[in-house]
Amino acid sequence: MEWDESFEQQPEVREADRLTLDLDGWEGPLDLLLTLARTQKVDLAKISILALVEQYLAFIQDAKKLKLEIAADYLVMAAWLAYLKSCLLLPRDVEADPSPEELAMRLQLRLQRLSAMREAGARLLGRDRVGRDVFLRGAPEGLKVIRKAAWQADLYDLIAAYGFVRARNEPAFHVVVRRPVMTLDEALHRVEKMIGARLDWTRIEAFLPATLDPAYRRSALASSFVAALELARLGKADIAQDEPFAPLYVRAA
Amino acid sequence: MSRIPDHLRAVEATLFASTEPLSAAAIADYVGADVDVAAALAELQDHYAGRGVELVERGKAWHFQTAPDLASLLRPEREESRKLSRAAVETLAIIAYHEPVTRAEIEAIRGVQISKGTLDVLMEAGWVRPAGRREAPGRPLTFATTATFLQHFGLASRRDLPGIEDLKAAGLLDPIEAALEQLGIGAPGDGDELELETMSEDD
Amino acid sequence: MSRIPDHLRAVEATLFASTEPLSAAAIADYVGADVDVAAALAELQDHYAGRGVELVERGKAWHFQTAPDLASLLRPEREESRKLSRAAVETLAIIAYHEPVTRAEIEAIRGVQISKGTLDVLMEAGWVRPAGRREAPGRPLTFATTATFLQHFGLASRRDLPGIEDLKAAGLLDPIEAALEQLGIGAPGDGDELELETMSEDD
Repeated sequence: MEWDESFEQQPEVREADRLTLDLDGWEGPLDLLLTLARTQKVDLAKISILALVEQYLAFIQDAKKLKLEIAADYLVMAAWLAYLKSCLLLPRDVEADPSPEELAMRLQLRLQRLSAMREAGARLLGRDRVGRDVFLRGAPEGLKVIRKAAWQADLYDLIAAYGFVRARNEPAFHVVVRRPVMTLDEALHRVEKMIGARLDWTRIEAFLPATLDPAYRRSALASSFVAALELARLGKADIAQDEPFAPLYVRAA
Repeated sequence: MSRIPDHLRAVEATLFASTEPLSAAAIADYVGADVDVAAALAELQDHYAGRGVELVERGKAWHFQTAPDLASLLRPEREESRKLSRAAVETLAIIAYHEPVTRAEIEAIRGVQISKGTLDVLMEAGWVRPAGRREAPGRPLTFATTATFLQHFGLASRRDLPGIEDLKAAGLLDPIEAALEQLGIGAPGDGDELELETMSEDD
Repeated sequence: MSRIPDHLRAVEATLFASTEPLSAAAIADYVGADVDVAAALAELQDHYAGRGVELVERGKAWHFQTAPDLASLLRPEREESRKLSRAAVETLAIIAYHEPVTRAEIEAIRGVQISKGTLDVLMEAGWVRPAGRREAPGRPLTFATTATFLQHFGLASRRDLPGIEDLKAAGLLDPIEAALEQLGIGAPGDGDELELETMSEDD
């Protein structure tokens, strides 16, 4: 197995001003927190958790401003940190169990542990590795077989084979992700209300809700079209189209 | 320990790591044109003479080889250990996970018939044994794994085999779906059927 | 040229000819039980130190390999590197420094779920293996590193893992609960609801 050299050369500590707002680059919120903590340029044992919380919340705020999609786990972490921040700032509640200081300490310990393992991984990769830095004999003659099973297979072969058999013979479950849709009822209600407020011919697209999700937009368009047909059938709306595939106009009848 | 000159070390390592005999010119490509490869080869040959490994020249190409008088240590031609067939590994895995298990049950789980030779190979390897008859119509013979099996695969007990959940988490239950995806038979496109879905939901 | 003792020649030849690292016991199988293999290994190691090829011990098994400082000469020019993800590197480090360790423990340290395929890749490389079950609720499977791992990364044993003594001394290999107790904060068992959730990994 060879390694991705580009990973190894990746600088471990990135500067605060070079932090991009690309959340895809992080291995989860803890990873993001650790990178932010590094920018404080002090030993992890001495970082200010309060400052770190501020950094994280500001980062998420910036991401939101740019309308970046933020995975739920980052938002959960943001909520938890906001809670921690308020606990740390409020007058001390002696009854609080666990104390905010303990919560902060836990976070710090977790960051230290993740950081330690990340460094350990980098140091492992940097060792003299077989096939990259040191090489075994290229053409060993091979020894005669002594007390060795005539048949070769290892544990990985075995469990991988079992996984394969099970996967082959069990019906595959396909989970259909529920796509956001606009129901016909919803569209009827919406279009009826909106044509009531407009006097002139209006393109059907104007009845669609503002959305960035193309799948939802398609659904809304389809449902609104069917809704317009239904309203026309009931004599509540007129529909006009100059030619096939030309823009479709709707107005109150 | 005695540190030897770097050019000698380089020639030695190059010959050791090479998968085939190397000419002096080929060695120079690795160690640099400024090295007197012929002199280095002569020096190394002298150093290794009388050791367990010798540096020999065959038709202008050089390689290390085991001293001829020690050849009895080496692997005789074609007595290599053979790799277990895919069918055998699968059968062994099913026995290990389900023992005691009958042949019909193994076939049901594999979804493929097993040939007589497959079980024979596993028994010959000492990994599988007959484990009594099932009290069922026909009284079929059952099979189970042996202590040798556990030893060979480094398991303290059968309970140390990863469970289905572990396999799933490790991605070992995915090969089929992954294969389908590679063939491009993956998720349905998000084209026209979207409208159909939308409408049928409202009917 | 200097003829060396036959038992030394035999051990040297055995290691040169072997396709895999050999334990002292395995070497004795070839050269005879009357040979003091340990002494022969020490003598050979001493002889080869400073040469282009060295004798090294990795996880109780011995093999010859080229000297690390010659890497630049021997490294293949077109290195076709298979991508090992950051997740895989971290997971490998966590297993190596904490073994035996469960999946949940790995996830707790990384703060994300292990995506499918991460452990699979490490097992397929032969660096990680299932290592029995933890005697705890749910009997979770544990993972540990292999001799192949030690060999690949040039470690005589896990004690040679870079910085492991410092990490141990700093308590960084202990669970968080233990560290809190040491600091005099919190009581054991009150931690559950404080753990940040293990987040799902998207990659």
